[in-house]
Amino acid sequence: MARITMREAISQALWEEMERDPSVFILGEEVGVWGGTYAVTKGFYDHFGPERVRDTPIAEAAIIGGAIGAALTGTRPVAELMTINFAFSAMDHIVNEAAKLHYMFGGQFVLPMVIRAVGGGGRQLGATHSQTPDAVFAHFPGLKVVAPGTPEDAKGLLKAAIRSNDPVLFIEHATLYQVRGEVPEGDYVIPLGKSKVQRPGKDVTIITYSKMLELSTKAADQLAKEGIEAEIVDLRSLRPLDMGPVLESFKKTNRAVIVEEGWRSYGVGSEVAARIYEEAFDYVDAPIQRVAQKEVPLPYNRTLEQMALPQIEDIVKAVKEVL
Amino acid sequence: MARITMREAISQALWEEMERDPSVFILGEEVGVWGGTYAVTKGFYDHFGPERVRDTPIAEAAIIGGAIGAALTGTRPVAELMTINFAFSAMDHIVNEAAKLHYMFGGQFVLPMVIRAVGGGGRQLGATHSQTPDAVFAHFPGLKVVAPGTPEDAKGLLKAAIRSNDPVLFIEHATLYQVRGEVPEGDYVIPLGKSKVQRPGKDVTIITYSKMLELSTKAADQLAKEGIEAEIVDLRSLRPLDMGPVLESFKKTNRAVIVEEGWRSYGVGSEVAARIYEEAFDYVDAPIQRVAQKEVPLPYNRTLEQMALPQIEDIVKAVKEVL
Amino acid sequence: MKKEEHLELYYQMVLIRLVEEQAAQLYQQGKIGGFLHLYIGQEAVSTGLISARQPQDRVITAYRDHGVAINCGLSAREVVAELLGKVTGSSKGKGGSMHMADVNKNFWGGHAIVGAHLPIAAGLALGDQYQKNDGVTICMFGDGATNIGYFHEALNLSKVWNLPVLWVCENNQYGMGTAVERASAVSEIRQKAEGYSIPSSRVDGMDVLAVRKASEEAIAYVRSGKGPYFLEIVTYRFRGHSMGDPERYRKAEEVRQWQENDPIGIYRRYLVDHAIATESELNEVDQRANETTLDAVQFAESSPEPPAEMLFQHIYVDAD
Amino acid sequence: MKKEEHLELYYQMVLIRLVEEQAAQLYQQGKIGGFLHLYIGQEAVSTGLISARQPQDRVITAYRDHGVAINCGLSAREVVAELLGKVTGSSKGKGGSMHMADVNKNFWGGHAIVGAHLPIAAGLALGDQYQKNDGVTICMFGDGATNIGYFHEALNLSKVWNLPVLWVCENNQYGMGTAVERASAVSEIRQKAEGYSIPSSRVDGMDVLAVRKASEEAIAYVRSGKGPYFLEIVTYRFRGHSMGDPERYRKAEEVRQWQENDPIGIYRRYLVDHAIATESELNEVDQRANETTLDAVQFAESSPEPPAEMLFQHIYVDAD
Ligand SMILES: Cc1ncc(C[n+]2csc(CCOP(=O)(O)OP(=O)(O)O)c2C)c(N)n1
Ligand SMILES: Cc1ncc(C[n+]2csc(CCOP(=O)(O)OP(=O)(O)O)c2C)c(N)n1
Ligand SMILES: [Mg+2]
Ligand SMILES: [Mg+2]
Repeated sequence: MARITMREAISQALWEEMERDPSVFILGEEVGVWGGTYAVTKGFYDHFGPERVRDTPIAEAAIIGGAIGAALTGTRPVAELMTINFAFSAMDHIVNEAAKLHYMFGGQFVLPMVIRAVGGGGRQLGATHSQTPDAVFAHFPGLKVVAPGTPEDAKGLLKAAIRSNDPVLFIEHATLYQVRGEVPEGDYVIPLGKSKVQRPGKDVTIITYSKMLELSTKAADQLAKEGIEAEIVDLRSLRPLDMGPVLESFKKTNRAVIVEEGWRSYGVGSEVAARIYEEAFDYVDAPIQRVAQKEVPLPYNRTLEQMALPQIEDIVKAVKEVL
Repeated sequence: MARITMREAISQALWEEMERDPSVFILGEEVGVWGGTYAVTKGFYDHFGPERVRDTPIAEAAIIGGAIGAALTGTRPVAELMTINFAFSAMDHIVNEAAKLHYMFGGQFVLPMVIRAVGGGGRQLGATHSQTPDAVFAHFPGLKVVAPGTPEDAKGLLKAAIRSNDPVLFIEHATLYQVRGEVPEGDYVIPLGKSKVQRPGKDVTIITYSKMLELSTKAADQLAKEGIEAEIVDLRSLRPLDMGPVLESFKKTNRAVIVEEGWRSYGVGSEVAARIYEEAFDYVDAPIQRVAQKEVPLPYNRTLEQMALPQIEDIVKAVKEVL
Repeated sequence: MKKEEHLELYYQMVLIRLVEEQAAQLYQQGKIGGFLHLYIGQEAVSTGLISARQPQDRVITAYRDHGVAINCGLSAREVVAELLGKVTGSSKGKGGSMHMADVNKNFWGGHAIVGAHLPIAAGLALGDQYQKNDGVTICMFGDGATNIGYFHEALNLSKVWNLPVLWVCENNQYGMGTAVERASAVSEIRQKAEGYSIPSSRVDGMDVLAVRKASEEAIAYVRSGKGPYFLEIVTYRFRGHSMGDPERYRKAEEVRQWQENDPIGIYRRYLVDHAIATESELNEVDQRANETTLDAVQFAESSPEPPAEMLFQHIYVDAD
Repeated sequence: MKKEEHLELYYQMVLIRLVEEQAAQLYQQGKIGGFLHLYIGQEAVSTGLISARQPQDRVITAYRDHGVAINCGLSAREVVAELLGKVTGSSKGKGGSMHMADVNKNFWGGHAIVGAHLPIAAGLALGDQYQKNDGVTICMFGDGATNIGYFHEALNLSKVWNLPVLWVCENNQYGMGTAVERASAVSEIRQKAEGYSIPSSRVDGMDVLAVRKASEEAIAYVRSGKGPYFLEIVTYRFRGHSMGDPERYRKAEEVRQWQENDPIGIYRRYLVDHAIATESELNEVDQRANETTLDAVQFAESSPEPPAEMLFQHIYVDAD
């Protein structure tokens, strides 16, 4: 096991898959000469060359559309959207093309492609550059949506995504890149669409993913000091959404808090809550709580921005609410 | 009261507002010479002229971006997207610009604009042309999302939307255009963001909106024959989402079925269910049921398409489940 | 060109016409749902164009795709069956009129969002470039599609990366009810190619041989590695945009004039005048096309619906 | 041009430079968050351009907007306060560096999504046309922005509708780390205007008077009702794309060469050489700009944060 950052984990996954399979290549804005806006692809251009690490014009529809077309020919493009906010500029290609072509043509079209996109708020980037609109993409059948919360998962899931024959939207969180964690040596793959218990506990189930895993863990640490043992289930994928470990945990704790960074309404929490009620109604001891972003476009001002984003205390408070 | 179709109701609202206020104008594909793909603006071009009924190129981002800019100058554009599926081609302008400009510039920018978009499946238009992605748009604070289910509401709400100073996405359902209903004489406005009991009942609450109001009503008719009295609450707006009448009804019936046409996961039903549990937990007598579209891109074949769409029997079955 | 080649082109054009006339009837009878966009009047465009391709050349187009499908080698049976939503259709009944495709014939659809297939076409060409294949991607689209952003991003990318793609604009004078000059800053669409330094030409789309010749040259240019090329093919659709078009936007007289330029009639006269084929030989071809069409309808009508379990098939390749 | 006008232009350029140098320091000190895109090196572009506008002419630009804001008449105080996220900032601290605006000064922002403001600019011009105002909308954007679909849709619409809009491309040679010729099919950006039959010209953006002259002509053209016009202004940014740019994509030598062409230095020499102003007069102007800058920083630092309740203000105009 090595202790590396999320950035390194993702970078390694890309690098190793490119070494392993010549049909894998990267395209996106500033992925090459610049080395990736978040330095994830630093050194790739020099090593793999301009054919396999392709800087694109600022043209998100062409990046995703181009990846779709290239995938149809049997290559395995990894398209990078500099941030997930720019996915809206390629929305049609993501939800109307990538998500539907396989189905619409009766299975003839196969699109082994990955869209990597960086999301999340908290860096004072203002309303258009700080979104966590993961639920929006997870709404569309045909797309797989993955959002890891640890370096280990990031590496294993990205490898799975690259080897998958389906279009995968792989959402990274900008403020997780520096976070370190243990990562197995060598090549390993984590299957897509599997939730995971990241921390065992018996009193309450916290369901979360991506950046909010970090906050939830800190909240759980605080709660532990008060003798409350929270079990944390990390969704890891939003579509397919694996409720297995969530329900298993909930049937044990009978209490749940769902923590997401995005807006509350029509978000991830509503879906998970609705499903728990549907599938474990008899186990519910208290109304499930949702912790989410306040429903405002994220402001630039640091204090206001932090007020809008979920905080550790919000999680602690919600847990106490359900106990 | 006159008995008119939804198409006529919408057409009247547009016409009357254009007569009333010269700052109102229409832009979109085929709204002029053609008379509107769904004939909603038939006769407008001849009456109001090409300046006020503007045929656009096929350029959805320019249609919505253009409407935003024109709204900023104090006019009241009503932009028509031929179908809501094409909203993805203008996604950035809808969710990153229209929804955020007022907030992001500290209240300086005011955007009195309406986006009319036709949605819904059931006409064998295939996966890209049959969507009901209403929840996706309702996820974004700053936007108002309205989706009427009756001619009366359509007329009153569209007038309110046009007079509103906020960007409103007004979703019409293609298979409702022929539906008739009573509409008050003369000018009237229905405030945005108010749910409404469309049918009183005491045994179960059906929460729905748009096209599914029609199906829910038919289901309620069937149930009535069996002595089950369903109360139907029509959301009418998805953002702001008015839970008042929903909760009032639920506290009476203690049982709810939520019916939407779109996909189940991360949809409207999950949000409404989550909120009922949060706000009326002690009143819940049975797990709330969601009736929604099967999670597949809608196929062309008629039988398969109908299998994927919610049917009256699905609603009846879900009601019986909660009773 | 050999006589058989001529007769084959003529046959394809007639077959497209007859299949679509049948389709119009099936639509009236309620057997076809959704939108039905007929290609009638434009047959010479795709027939001439696709006759110039090699098997390794990919073809992709918009929703007005029945003719293109047939030219790419899809059988009339698969086409009509898809229209009827049958499991024997080219997309197993899941795609319908707007989504015909056959990967084995290098025909990549049939796309319903205007212009959205242009970036995909750039990607197909990128895939070939990346894999060092010598195929050319032929991407067809309407005049109306040249006003959407996708067009711009795709053309720019194709030039910057020197992609082996042939952009083909079928300028049929209207995007739905909007005449080119009411929607486009330039009415000679090829002028748009100048903004990308992409060489271009313009050809009469009612003359199948002119189209074929221009296409051969354009494809050769692209295959030689010189990068993208832009071909504007001027044509006209004889029918409404789709079934049920009120056609308020053009005069009957205009339609009538263009119909006198029927590409099938023109070609037929050419073949007879140049003694390439006799009237009776051509009648035989007509007859054969007619039989193929009737057989296709019969096949499609008697084909089964897709089974219910197919609703949940093809969402993903990998089981989840 | 009167001497005071010259001195005013010079003052604005120096003020922009000094405010941004302060901003860079405030960023290093952690007082400014998010992205900070400096305009240093490009001051002559917006200074010359905006000096040519009338009050009824609207201005809209991208995220590299501090200079534009100052040229439009926003005070240095409001600009720096916005950078610090203070309630006294032009957007009440909610917008930050990328979202400066002042509707009363006809400055419509500051927009962070590349190219997305071009359709909005077309809409501003449409609003003026609709209301029969005689204003011209001046829309500024980078070279990189000309590759996104929004550019295409906006330019096409502006021509089709004959909108009173001046398209201004600030070609500073790079979009982030990507040189123009690596991202754009044409490296003279003005060539793109030909695809829309929009007349264009190209001007040296390091020469404020040249920019002003070209802008006056262009604005007059648009105001005369002849439709849109395209102006390419060639310039260079002396600093990284934003703070923290590793600048691996260009050579220090290249930057140095351009820096010798400092627009402020050039203009200063011009004013002295043509005996329009003396060195000591210009030093006084420098001094004044410096005081204004320091006052702005002081003002911003001592300004209050937006109150907590402002988080939920400005979501909607109408109460819901
Ligand atoms: C993005 C998008 N906007 C609008 C439509 C609706 N629509 C379908 S076809 C069409 C006209 C296209 O015209 P053109 O490209 O000239 O092709 P033609 O129909 O003439 O073959 C329109 C507006 C669509 N399918 N996609
Ligand atoms: C749609 C979109 N894609 C990507 C970005 C990230 N981005 C911000 S600035 C920029 C470069 C823009 O270059 P240019 O238009 O030349 O303007 P300059 O920065 O040189 O002033 C990029 C890629 C963005 N903000 N929006
Ligand atoms: Mg056309
Ligand atoms: Mg630039």
